[in-house]
Order: sequence, then C-alpha cells, then structure tokens
Amino acid sequence: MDENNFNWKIGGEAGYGILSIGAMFSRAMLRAGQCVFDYAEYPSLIRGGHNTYEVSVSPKPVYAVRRPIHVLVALNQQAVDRHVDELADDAFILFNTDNAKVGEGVCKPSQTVIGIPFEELALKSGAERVSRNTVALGASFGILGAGMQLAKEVIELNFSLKKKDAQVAVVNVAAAQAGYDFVKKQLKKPGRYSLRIQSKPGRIILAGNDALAWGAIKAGCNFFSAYPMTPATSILHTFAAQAPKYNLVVKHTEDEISAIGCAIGAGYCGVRSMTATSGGGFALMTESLGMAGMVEVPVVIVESMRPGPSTGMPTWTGQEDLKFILSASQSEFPRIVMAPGDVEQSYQYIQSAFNLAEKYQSPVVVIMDKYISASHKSVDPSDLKNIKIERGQVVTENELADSPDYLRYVDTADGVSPRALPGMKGGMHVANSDEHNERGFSEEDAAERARMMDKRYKKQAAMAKEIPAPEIEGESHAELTLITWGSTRGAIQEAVAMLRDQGHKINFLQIAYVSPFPAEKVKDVFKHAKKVAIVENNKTGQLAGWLREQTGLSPDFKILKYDGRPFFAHELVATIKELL
Amino acid sequence: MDENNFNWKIGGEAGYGILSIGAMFSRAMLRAGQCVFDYAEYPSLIRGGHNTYEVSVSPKPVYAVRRPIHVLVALNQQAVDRHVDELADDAFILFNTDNAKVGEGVCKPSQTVIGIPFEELALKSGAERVSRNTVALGASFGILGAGMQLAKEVIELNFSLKKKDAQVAVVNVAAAQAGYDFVKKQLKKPGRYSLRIQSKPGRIILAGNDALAWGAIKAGCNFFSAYPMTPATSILHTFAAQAPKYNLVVKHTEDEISAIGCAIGAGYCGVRSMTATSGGGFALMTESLGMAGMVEVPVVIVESMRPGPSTGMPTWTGQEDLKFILSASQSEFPRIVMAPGDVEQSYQYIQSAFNLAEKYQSPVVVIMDKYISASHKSVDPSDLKNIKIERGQVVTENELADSPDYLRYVDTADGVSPRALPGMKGGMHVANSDEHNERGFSEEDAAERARMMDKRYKKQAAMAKEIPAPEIEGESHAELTLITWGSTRGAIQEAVAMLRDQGHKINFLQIAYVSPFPAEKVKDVFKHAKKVAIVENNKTGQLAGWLREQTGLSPDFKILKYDGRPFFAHELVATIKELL
Amino acid sequence: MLNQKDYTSSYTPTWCPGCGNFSIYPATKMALAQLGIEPHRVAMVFDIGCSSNGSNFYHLYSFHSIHGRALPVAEGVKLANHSLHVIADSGDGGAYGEGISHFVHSCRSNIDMTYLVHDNHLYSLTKGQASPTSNRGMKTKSTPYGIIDQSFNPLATAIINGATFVAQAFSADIPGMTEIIKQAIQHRGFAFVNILQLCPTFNKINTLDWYKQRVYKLSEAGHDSGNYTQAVTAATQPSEKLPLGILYQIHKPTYEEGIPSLSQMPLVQRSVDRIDITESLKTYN
Amino acid sequence: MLNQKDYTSSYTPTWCPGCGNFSIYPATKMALAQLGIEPHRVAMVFDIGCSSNGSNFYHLYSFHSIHGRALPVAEGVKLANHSLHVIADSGDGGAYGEGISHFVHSCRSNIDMTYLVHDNHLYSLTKGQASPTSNRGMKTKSTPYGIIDQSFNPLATAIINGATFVAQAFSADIPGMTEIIKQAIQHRGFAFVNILQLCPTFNKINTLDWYKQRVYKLSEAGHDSGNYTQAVTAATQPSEKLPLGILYQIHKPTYEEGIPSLSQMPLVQRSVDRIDITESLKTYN
Ligand SMILES: Cc1ncc(C[n+]2csc(CCOP(=O)(O)OP(=O)(O)O)c2C)c(N)n1
Ligand SMILES: Cc1ncc(C[n+]2csc(CCOP(=O)(O)OP(=O)(O)O)c2C)c(N)n1
Ligand code: SF4
Ligand code: SF4
Ligand SMILES: [Mg+2]
Ligand SMILES: [Mg+2]
Repeated sequence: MDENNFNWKIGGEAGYGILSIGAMFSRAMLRAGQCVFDYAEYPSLIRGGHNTYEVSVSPKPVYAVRRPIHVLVALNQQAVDRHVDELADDAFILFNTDNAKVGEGVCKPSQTVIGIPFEELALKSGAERVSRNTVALGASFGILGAGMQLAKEVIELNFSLKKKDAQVAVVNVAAAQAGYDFVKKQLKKPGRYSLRIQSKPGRIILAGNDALAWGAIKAGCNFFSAYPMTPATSILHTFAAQAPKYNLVVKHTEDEISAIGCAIGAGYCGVRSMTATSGGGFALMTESLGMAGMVEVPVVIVESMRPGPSTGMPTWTGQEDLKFILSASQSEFPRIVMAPGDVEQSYQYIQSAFNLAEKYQSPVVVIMDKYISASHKSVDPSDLKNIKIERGQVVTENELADSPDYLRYVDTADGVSPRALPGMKGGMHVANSDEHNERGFSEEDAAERARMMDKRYKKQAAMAKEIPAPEIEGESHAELTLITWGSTRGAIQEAVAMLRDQGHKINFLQIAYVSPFPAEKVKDVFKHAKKVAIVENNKTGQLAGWLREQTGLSPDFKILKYDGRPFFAHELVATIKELL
Repeated sequence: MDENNFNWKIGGEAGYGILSIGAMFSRAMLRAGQCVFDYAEYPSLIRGGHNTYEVSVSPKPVYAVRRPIHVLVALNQQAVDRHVDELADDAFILFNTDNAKVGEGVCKPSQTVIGIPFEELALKSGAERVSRNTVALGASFGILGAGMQLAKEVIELNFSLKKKDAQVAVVNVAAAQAGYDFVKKQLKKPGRYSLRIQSKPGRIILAGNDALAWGAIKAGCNFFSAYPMTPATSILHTFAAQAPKYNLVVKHTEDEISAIGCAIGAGYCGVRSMTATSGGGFALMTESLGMAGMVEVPVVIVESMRPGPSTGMPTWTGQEDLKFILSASQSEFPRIVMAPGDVEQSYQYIQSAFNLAEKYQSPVVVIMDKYISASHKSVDPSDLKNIKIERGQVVTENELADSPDYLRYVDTADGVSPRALPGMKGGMHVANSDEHNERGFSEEDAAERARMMDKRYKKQAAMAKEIPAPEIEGESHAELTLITWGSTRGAIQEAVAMLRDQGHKINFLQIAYVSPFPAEKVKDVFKHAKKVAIVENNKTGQLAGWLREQTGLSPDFKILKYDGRPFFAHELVATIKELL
Repeated sequence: MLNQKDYTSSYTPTWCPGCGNFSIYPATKMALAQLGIEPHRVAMVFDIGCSSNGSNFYHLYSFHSIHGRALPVAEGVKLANHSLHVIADSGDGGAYGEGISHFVHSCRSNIDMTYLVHDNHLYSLTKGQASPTSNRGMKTKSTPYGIIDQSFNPLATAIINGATFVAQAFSADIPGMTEIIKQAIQHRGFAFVNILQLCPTFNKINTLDWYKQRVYKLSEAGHDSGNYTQAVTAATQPSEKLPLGILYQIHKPTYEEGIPSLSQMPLVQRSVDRIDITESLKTYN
Repeated sequence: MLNQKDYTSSYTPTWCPGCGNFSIYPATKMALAQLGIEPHRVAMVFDIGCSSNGSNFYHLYSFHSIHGRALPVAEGVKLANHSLHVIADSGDGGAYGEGISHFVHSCRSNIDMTYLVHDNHLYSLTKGQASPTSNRGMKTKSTPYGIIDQSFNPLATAIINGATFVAQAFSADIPGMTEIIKQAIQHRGFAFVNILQLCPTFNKINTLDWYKQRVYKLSEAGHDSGNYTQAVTAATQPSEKLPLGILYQIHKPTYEEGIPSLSQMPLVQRSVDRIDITESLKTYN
C-alpha cells in the first residue's frame, strides 16, 4: 500500500482542459496535506495536439516529477497509446470509452483498466461535454478513495476565480461526482494508491514563476515591463494582476526592446525594475543589456528558456541559452548571471538579484526554464527566505550640496560609483552609453578609456567576492559528483536519493551563480571528487564549456538531454549507474 | 638616407579635411610605386575633436601602421602637443603658424621644425581657408623632394570624384604648390626622408571593407541589405554605388532586424546575400541569426567591431565581440565564424564565406574591426585570390518531378539536405523556425527533436573538416609562439620581422576560422611551442577563453590592449621582449 | 482548374472550433485558385502566432519566420525573385506590436506583395494579452484593469505612409474576404488587408455580434477608393464604424520597378560565375 | 530667474558651423528657463546621432541612450518618477527608422513627455545616408541613384495614433521654435515636435532656401489645432507645403493618470521595506 505516494497523470487533446484540471488536482493534493510536484506537456497550439499533466504526490517533499505513473487518466486514444509505457506494473488506467479503447495485451494483467464514458457522464450530470475533465477529476478521487470533498473544493475555487456563474460550479461538481461514483462502482478491490487526508501544514503551491514574481514584489520591485513570451509570460500576468494592491507599475510594451528600455529608465531613476522574457525576446534585449552595463544602471532580466534554436519548441523545456546569456551584447562588461534550481530558490535568488543589481549598478540575468517556471511545487512558506534589502550606494542631496563637483562615474576601489538619481539637486550628469570619463562626458582618450574599462571590471572582482560559493550537497566521499545548474537540480536530488537507497553514494554541486564563476570552488570540487559528471538539458554541454573556459577542467562525463523534456530522475539513475 | 621608407602623419581638427587629405597622400605614395599602410583616428563627431591620419610608406609590403613618425604635419596646436612623442629623432615637423607654436625644448635639436602659414598660403593661392589641408599635402611633397606631379594628380582625381567644378581643383593645386615652394625654400639640407618615384607595379590601395565588398561582388553576392553603422558603413556605400553596374540589389533598411531579415529572405530564394553591421546592430540581428540557423538558410553577416560596451567609441578599434558572436542567439546551432587578418584575406575569405554558407545552409559571420575595415593597404591585384564558386546542394525541378516526396530537411550523412528554391515545381515545403521534421512541419516529438538537433550538428562536423586549419607563420623553433585573430595579424607580422632583425625567433598562428575551432591544430601548436602568448585587442582575452574552452589549454601570456587603439608593432616588440 | 486542395498540406489545422482563421485560410486559398496562381509560384511568409501556425497548413512555399519579422523576410524573397507572388501573413501582435516598424516602412516602399493581418485584437497564441488594436479599456491577461492606450490605427497609418492598396475584411464574411484578398494579390504594389478575425477562445469582447453591429460595406456606402481624403476619413472613424472593403487603391511604381538591376530578370536568375571586377579594381590605384 | 547657462554643461558643442542643432539647443534651454523648470527636475533622454551628441552639452539629468531607444528609456524614467519633466530627444533616423515602433506606441499611450525630433532628413553622424523623411529621389550615400520610397509622415502618423500635441518647428526660426517647445513641455500628454533641421554639411538639398520656399505658419493660416480633420489635412499636404506651429492639441488623460499606483506619489518614493505578501501567498493554498 502506497498511501499518499503516487504519481497521477492525465492526457488528452489540447482544448480538453488538461492544464486546468491538472492544476486543480495538484491543488487538491496540497489541500490533502501532501507534498506535490507537477509537470505539464502541451504543444504550442491552442487546440489540437496532445496535452498532459502529471502530479507526483508524497507526504515528503518531491523535488521533481516522478515516474512511473500509478494513475493514468486517458481522455483520448493518444493518451492511452503514448503513456502506457510510463505506467507502474500495478497502475490504474482510466480511459475514455467515448473515443478510445485499450486493446488486448496493451496493459499488463497486473494493471487495472477501467473504461469510463467521460463525456456521457458529463452530459448526464447537466454539464457540457467539455466537463469531461471534471468527470476525470472525480474519477481520480474515486481511485484514491478519499471522498469527494477536496475535489468539490477545488472545482468551486476554480470557477469562482474564473468569475463564472455559480451554476457552472454546481453542474461541474455533479459531473465530478458522477465520475467518482462510476469508479467506485467499478473498482473491485480498494485502490493500491490511496490518499489519506492529513491536517494541512500550511503549505502552498507555487510554480517557479510565481515564486519569482512574489520574491520580486517582496524585494520592492515595483516596476515591471515585458512583452509576453512563453514560458516567462505568467510573471507578467502575476505582476499585472497585483498592480493595484502592491502599487506596481506594469507595462506590456510593444516589444522586448521597449520592455528592457523602460526597465532601464526606471532603474536609472532608483526604482527596482525587472523585465522577463525567453530566448528570442532576450536576443532583442541584448543591445540594451550592454547599455545597462555601460551606463551602470541596475536592472533585472529574467530569461526563462525553452528549446531552440529560433522559435523552436515554445512550450517545452531546455537549458540552451546559458552561453548566449553569458556573452550577450557587444564588447565586455561585468554582469551577474544566476540560475535558481527550484521554487524556493526562485523566490530567494530573485531578491538577491535586486540587491546585487543595485549594489553593483549592473544588469543581473536570472535564468529560468520552462520546467522550473511552470511546474508547481508545494512549499512550506517558512522555506521562502526573505533577504535583507540592500540598495547600494546612492548619494543624498545633502552630500551633493557639500561636494558640488559630483562625479557620476568616480573611479573607486571596488569600481562602484555612488549614484545620483534624477531629481536630486546637484547630481546632474550624463548617463552615457558612449565611453565616458568620471563625469559622464563622452571620452575617447586612450588612458581614460582603459581606466574606465578597468573601473567597470573592478566591480566584477567585488561581485565575485560577494556571491556565495556553491556547496556540495548529498553524500560525502561520493563515487560520483554531479555538477549542474538550474532546474535540473530537482531531478538530481531525486536521483541521488534513489541511488542512495540502492547503495550508491552520489553528491552534487548546483552552480546557482554562474557568473562571475566560482572557479576556485569548482577547482576544489574537482580536486576532491572521484569522478565528475556534468548534467545539462542541452546538446553541447554549455556549463561544461564555461567551466572549462574558467578552470581548464573537463568533467569525466557529460550527461546531456536535448529533446525538449526535462531530466527524469529514473533516467538519471539509469545513466549514472552505467557510469559507476 | 631612408629613401621611400618613412611614416607620415597629419593631425588637425575635425572639419580640417584630415581624412580626405590623408587618403590622397596614401594614394600618391601608391602611385609613386610604394607600398602603403594607413590608419586614421577621429572621434565620433562630425566637427570638433582631433583627427589624425598616418601613412607608412616603404618599397616593400607594410603590414600595419608603423612608428615612429618621420614627417608630422600639425595643422593645429593639438597636433603638435599630442604627437610630438611619436616622432623619430630626426623627424620633420611642419606646424601651422596660423594657430600653433612649437615651444622651446618641445622638439629635439635633431628634429627639423618648419612653421608654415597653411591658411595664409591657401588664401593667397586663391583657395579658401579649408584648403589648408592641400597646402599641407604640397608641403609634405616639398619635404620628400619628389616634385609636385603626383600631388597634383591626386588633387585633381579627388575633386573630379567629388564632381567639383574644375576651377576648384586648379586653385587647390596652386595651394599645394604654395606649400611645396614654401618648404623647399625653408629646407636647409635635403630631407632625410625622401621619395623616389618608381615605375608603378600595378598595385592598388584598398581598405579592408573595400576588399571585402569586392570579394563579395566577385563571389556573386548580388543582394545586400544593411543599416549604416560605423565601421561597417562603407560596405553599404560600395555596394550602393556599384548596384547598376553589377546588377545588385541594395537596400538600406529601416533597422538591422529588417536588414538581416531581407538577407535571409533572399538567401532562402537562392541568391547570395549579405548584411553588414557593427556590434550594436549585430545585437539586434541575433534573433534572426538563430532563425537562419534553424531554417537552414545561407546568409553572410559582416560584423565590424568597435570598442564597447554599448555605443562605446564608435570610430575606434577593438576586438571585443568574439564571444558574443560565437554564442549569439538562443539555443545551439552550428555556425561558421571567420576573421580575416588583412586586406587580401578580406577579399579571399568573404568568397569562401559564401561557399560555406551555401554548402552548409548556414549563417556565416565574418568578423572585421575598425582597424582592418578602414585602414588602406596597397596590394598587388594578383594577391587577391579568387575562390572557385561552390553553390551547395540544390535540387532541380527534374529531380523533384522524379521523386515527388521531397523532404526539405532530409536527414543525411553530413546533415546537409538539398534545397528546393521557391518557384520550383514540386519543391513546396515549410521553411520552419519551429523545430520541425524532415518535411518541415512543426514537430515536438522527443525523438524527432533530438534527431533534428543531431542532423544540424552533423553539419558542424562537416564544416570542421572542410575549413582549412591555421598555419604557423614566421620562424621555426621559435622562442615564443603568438596566437591571434583578425586585424592584429598585421602588427604581429611587423613585430616578428623587427624581432627577427634583433635576433629573436618568434612565430605566430592566426586563427582565421574561429568556429568551428581548429582544436587539434591548436593543441599541436601548444605541444611544439616553447611558450605561447595570445595577442588580442580586448580586455578579457576572448580568444584565449574560447581556446581554453575548446582545448583546456591556457597560454603562458596574454597580451591584451583595450584602449580603442590597435596594437602598434613597436609596442608589441617591447612587450614581447619583456616576456622572452 | 486549381482549387483549394492544391494549396492544402497534409497537416491538420489546429485552430479552435469557431476560430476566424478557419475562414481566412480557405478564403486565401480560393483567392489563389481563382487567380490561377500555381502553388509553387507562391511564397507565403508567416509570423509566429495562432494565425501563423497556418504555415503548416498551406501547400506552397511556406516560410514560418519569427515573431514580427514576416515582412523583412518577404521583402528579401520578393527582391530575390520578383516573379513570385509573395504574401506576408501575420497576427495583429506580430504586425502592429513586434513588427510595426516593418509595416510602416513596407508601406513607404510600395513593394509588390500582399500583407494579410489576422486582427483578432489580441495575442492569442500566448493566451490572451492586449494587442495594439485591442480596444481601450479592454481587460486582458496583461491589462487586467483595462488598456490605457488608444488603439493603433493600421488602416490610416498605411494610407498616409504610402501603401497603394489598403483594405479591411472580416473573417465571418468569406465571400467578401475572398474577393478582397484576390484584389490584393492582383494589385501591383504593397497591398495591405486588415482582417477582423474572431477568436472565440480568448476574445469575448469582439465577438461576431459585436462586429455585426459595427461593420459596413464601403461598396454600399458609395466610397471612392481612389480618393485619398475619403480613404483617410473612412480609416479614421470611431470604432463604432468598421468599414469593409477597399479603402484606398492607387497605382504607383513599385519598389522593384525602381531598381534597374531587376528590370531584365529576377535576381536569382543572374549567373554568379565569371563576374569580372578587374576594371573596377583598377580604379583603386 | 533661470537662464540658458543653467542648462549648459562645460562640454563644448561639436556641431558643424551652421548646424541647425546650434539653434535647437538654445531654444530648448530657453524654453526650460522661461518655464522656470530647474535643471535637476529635467530628465532628457537622447538617442545616438549628431543631434544626440547634445547629451554632453546640457546640464541636467542627461541620458545618452542607444540608437532608436530614447523613448523606451524616457518612458521608464517618467513612470518611475512622474514628478520629473521628461524630454526625449532624437534625430530623424533614430526616431523614424530604428525607433519608429516606440514612436507610434508612445503616441498611443499619451504618456506625459516631450519628444523633440531633429529632422534633418538624413543620417548625419554616419555621414549622410537616407533617412525615412528624406525626400523621394534624393541621392545619398546609401541611395546614390535616388530614394525609391515615399517619405515617412511623422506628423500625420502621430495625430492618427493618439498623440495629443503634434507640432512642427524649424531650426532657423529660434523664437518660433522656442515657443513651440515651451508649449510642448507644458502640455500634459505626449507632445511631439518635429523640428525641421538644417544640416549644412551633408544635406545640400533641404537648405535654408529650400525650406524658406515651403514653410508657412499655421497661426497665420487660420489653423484650428483643436480640429482633428484640419490637423490631419495640414499634416498630409504635399511636401511643397511645410506647416510650422501646433497642428493638433487636445486634452486627454495621460498614461500615468491611468495607473492607480501612481495617483499618490511617484513610484520612486515608495518604500521597498516591509512589503507584506503573506496574505497573498496564502491564496496559493
Ligand atoms: C521575440 C518574440 N517575442 C514573443 C514571442 C511570443 N509570442 C508568440 S506569438 C505572440 C503574439 C501572438 O499574437 P498575434 O501576433 O496577434 O497572433 P495570434 O496568436 O493572435 O494569431 C507572441 C507574443 C515570440 N515568439 N517571439
Ligand atoms: C543599433 C545601431 N545601429 C546603427 C548605429 C549607427 N548610427 C549612429 S547615429 C545613426 C543615425 C543618425 O541619424 P539621425 O538619427 O537622423 O541623427 P543625426 O545624426 O542626423 O542627427 C546611426 C545609423 C548605431 N549607433 N546603433
Ligand atoms: S485561441 Fe483564438 S485565434 Fe487562436 S486558434 Fe483559438 S480561436 Fe483561433
Ligand atoms: S553633420 Fe549636419 S547634423 Fe551633424 S553636426 Fe554637422 S551640420 Fe549638424
Ligand atoms: Mg492576434
Ligand atoms: Mg538626422
């Protein structure tokens, strides 16, 4: 009996409401007191194509989506055909008798197959055909044997958030009930995978983008300008929705160039500003990124990656933009690049992004990807760490009055020159994208030029000192050390635990602050590691390349995946075992 | 006596016509049968600021601008003050008595100082004050003792090209004559630096951008779209001027995004197309660069660098965009990046760029910089090598008729899929920026995705095989091996020769094809080199970083310069001697 | 005789039931078929968006470019091979947001191509944010408290900046739309059609009913499409009045006609072999 | 009393003798002085170009941004601190070429700022290529055989897309220009001034004489700047008639006024400390 420990998946056509019902299921599990991690797959189409949503449930934290699937709800034939291989030997398959069948021999005898007329049940309950997904929710609860209460709750919540008529919720609850009852009737023995509702420990459920948006709001970011682009768009939605409540200015601009331009203008004025996009939009921002570097304006740019090149696979995941981000924009200037590895880190690191941006008057790029941006994870609010706000050096009007010869770009020991903000009496200067002298005037003298390059690079040294070095996690004296970045963290955490259970000692280093690069720490890790493998969601091993550039070192292995899907822990386990 | 072996420099205010008179002097030296290399400095302003133009003259090839200066024409005080340190001990200084003076002790007794009332002489000759530069030309010829004939020729040529009234040329010739006569009268002993006119060996004088533009035209590039940006703009001017004669289509587009978009559209149709810009414009092109990579369209992009970050120093030089170019655009796709090192290479490599672009259906970036783009060098037309045109695989309508199931992105051994061009019967397909299958349809299946990534990367392997490996030049058994890229080649050639004369054996490797990187060759060079130094015109050692990423190797030394100026051979000699 | 099927690929359209794209798609194919233009003579360059997913559904030279950049690619295609019929196809987001610069400048150039904009007043593929043509006050995912900006006026912008064919069609009127697209394709010069498009999934404001109360046919209103002032007036009405039909059409030399190098043959037909630059190089002496 | 010197930096202007920028510069400073706006209350965001080299010459909060992007930066400045007077300043190349998208969309937003475009019909800092406002047929370094495109119409484009103050000035008329800039700065909303600017160095076509034969004052022509139709008509005349003065001015809520978060104080004045999101997070349960 795996009480409260199962992986649920629903699949069907785009337009079947897979994403919304999946999110409702996740939420219901959270409300049942469980830990949750979910993951959805859908093509870049509004209709057509195949959608799935899977939710891994456990009383203990889940760090990544888990396989095999224990309960599969197949709303059409494709959902049967595509996912039958992902099932546990004792899985439950609920398939749609209205449009699919499960042929003989398709499932194992140990698996339980239940045909359900999802659409018929929806119609019978007074709902419309589209409520097949709500029927599926009820049916899933039927399998789990935990009553209908939570299903009802999330259905009602869903329709009230969407501001739908109360009657809509009523018929949908009825539809869910029909599904529930149908399964209950069919089920010969009690389900092997069951849910026991536990007292709610106050957990919440957040996608990485949610956590990041709220971390930013908490950090005082009140200016957000962006142009929609999957998988970054939901940050725009959250900011836009929260604007009146938190006194935010949110601008959906005409393009990404304007988005970053606005954010830079706001940052220049002393406001904490941010923009968010994906690779294609970031490409359009690169010229302005360099402007921020040169003019020394704090700005935070979120780049949530998706597989490319070019338009690529907009709704899928990958970690393919690292090298682009590290050297984006012409010429050379220091920049901070960080990549949170999970929901908690997304919340926390975005706050430090604002501190660093202001302290070093520098652009900070926060790298996300579709997997971390869109997957929901249950978190304990107390694990959402708040960082002390540090606003960097800004002069006061009094100081300006005292020393009238204000030099905006004064050359200091750490390269940081105190800012005067527009509106301050006595602080007038040129904020200049041309090479400039300390005053900000355009300057082309050889010595001054070299000096200002050096001044800016002094900031890099200072950043490097401030940025926390990554830490080894997992077993000590490990047989293998994994090095990774970003969302791959979760699958690695899961894999390390699974391998531990199988008697293998593995540890890992997540490099969260990718630039400036923690070269000394990494060298040290290599020195002490038996073997090193780099794990990345791309084809060419971008972190491996950057690491080699920074340290001269090469890992023993590269574990790469570039099919648009995240690493799954069980895959990683299999791959790692081959390497041991 | 240094017959035909001297370095001439003129300096004055922007607006004094320094650039035009410098180019005329260069051309006159060429016509005197000499080899020439020139270099101009000027700020990003139309007026104001200080302009200079220097010309190194020798009967034997000159590979970079040389110092010290033997003849300085100072049209204002700044030109005296700034350049007095650059002079040879026996230099001639012609200064403008109308606005400058040479104070006592400013020049060495071994130097010859001649005050000339440039403006007065201009006015007296019936020309306007602005003809002070023509007076300076004549005066320079007076020093060189080679008669006025060539000065007269280039003055007349200049005004006829500018379509000026014949009378303008006449008074300017008179002004030059006045300068000439004035100096002749003043000169006590015959000049140490003299010019003997030799029979013209048919040499021509080209800036790197000229050579590149003509190489492209020769290679059949008949579509050019661009947005002006220093130092790439003169390519646009050349193409625009030659459009009717060579049946070119030249479009000055509304921005760089459109420039590359048009070039991609044309390349897709089977036309050899090119665009040219500098770093800021290239930033705007990065998104479309990835489109070319994904859709597999041949296109050639010239990126002529200038110092940054951001607007930086638009009219100065640097090699700061390498890493940006190598990883520009989101995700990963193969690309060819090459950096010619001199005028002859600019002419030759641009031709190979078109071959490679079409053979591998790939974007090719040709990196230039202000120094190579704008400096003129005398070349022997027979050293301008023509490359055989290879157009890559394109299907015919007959083939399409025979095999009706045309697959645009068919997966082949080398990853190259024969193209069908718009208009061909039977070749219809989707040229798709989405990930796609062999047919071109949008595709999100995991296996297909990975397969198409692999298909594209097979092309990289094929490119790497085709691209010529760099060769060591200079002395064998060298004490030191220099590794460099791009325009720095010239100063290194000069420095190696100077060091040879001083008894030092130095050799060098110019990496012209930077991506795919010739890792094996470079490893081999490291293996055999006593010591290795990388020479680059930037702060962070970008080639060094790329080399380390590709090979794990680090040079013993990095010789870096990032003040907006090119390397000068004498500086390199001094630096290298410290390392030996 | 050509028919719709000749332009139809094997890829099943993925638009939502009731989507206006399901009408624009056949209208475009019918226009091509009725004009007898063979599929391989058509290059159609798409943006990124719901509408541009159509790139997969057409059987012709289809180029699925990037967001906002259909026009530059289409321009390059036209200039490289002006014997092709070139159609650029975009959503309102791509056309008037990300890619508005190319729109204005293509109008100025009067390059001979057709520009079809699927104007559903929304960013639909990204699930419903404000577009430049969304009406003021509209609540969308990116403007949940209502749009502050005045909506962009594509028709008037095109007319005053040089487009020589400016029309508006409505996705719910397939015959009218087909006729307009036909005329646009036949027009020599930059022919721009703003197509008011229903998006039943995300746009719950600009519905069929909403449009029905506002659209009217220019042909029935005595409009003279050769008259600049009438055209500007028709294009600058308040949004309670949405003209359908050709607002403006004049004849002016096209961009290609202004390029001597294109007078004899398409660029792509010129041989690249044996180009002789010797004499030109000699002038650098 | 403020005067020009209060806005003058220690950097010597580097424009060519006779350059129209030498007139626009004092006119702008005089306008500010006469309005009594202290230098530190002004943020002026420049493009890249000859005109934008002016960023070095003003003594105020000067931001020398990148080519084509003065407006986005200026918008960010205004929204972050709407108590400032914000002026965006660009050449015609930056405004109507590289940056035209921002121009159209800023008009739509009616954000409260002044936009001064130095329209010398040329790319001058890059030494003389065609700009979007260069006249058809003009021979420039990038179009040595004449421009094919119709020139861009900034005035009409602004009017039809929502700018609430649209004017044209002439660099050779300093008093007229000063007055217009003053009114533009005083206007609440997006105030756009196209300044016809002489470039004696590169523009040998649009000379002082050329302009003198074409410019006329709207104020003397009985123009009603509150009348939309008159404004559009004045803006769409053939280029033989160049109106000077205010073509259009109306009063509409500004973009900032549409944002509740800005109603109490400028954004920059809000404290970032102790923002409490606990209750909001609880809704994710
Ligand atoms: C550079 C870039 N930015 C953003 C996106 C994300 N994106 C895809 S389609 C789209 C807008 C779709 O709106 P529209 O053009 O009106 O087409 P529709 O889906 O409404 O047909 C956006 C913003 C992108 N693909 N590329
Ligand atoms: C992205 C980018 N592209 C091109 C340039 C080069 N550039 C600098 S100024 C300029 C145009 C200048 O024209 P305009 O804006 O009219 O200003 P003007 O010099 O005429 O005052 C250009 C193309 C640049 N700096 N950045
Ligand atoms: S979301 Fe709207 S535009 Fe997109 S396919 Fe569905 S109905 Fe059509
Ligand atoms: S080139 Fe023209 S615009 Fe530039 S400073 Fe000189 S006159 Fe003025
Ligand atoms: Mg749309
Ligand atoms: Mg201009």
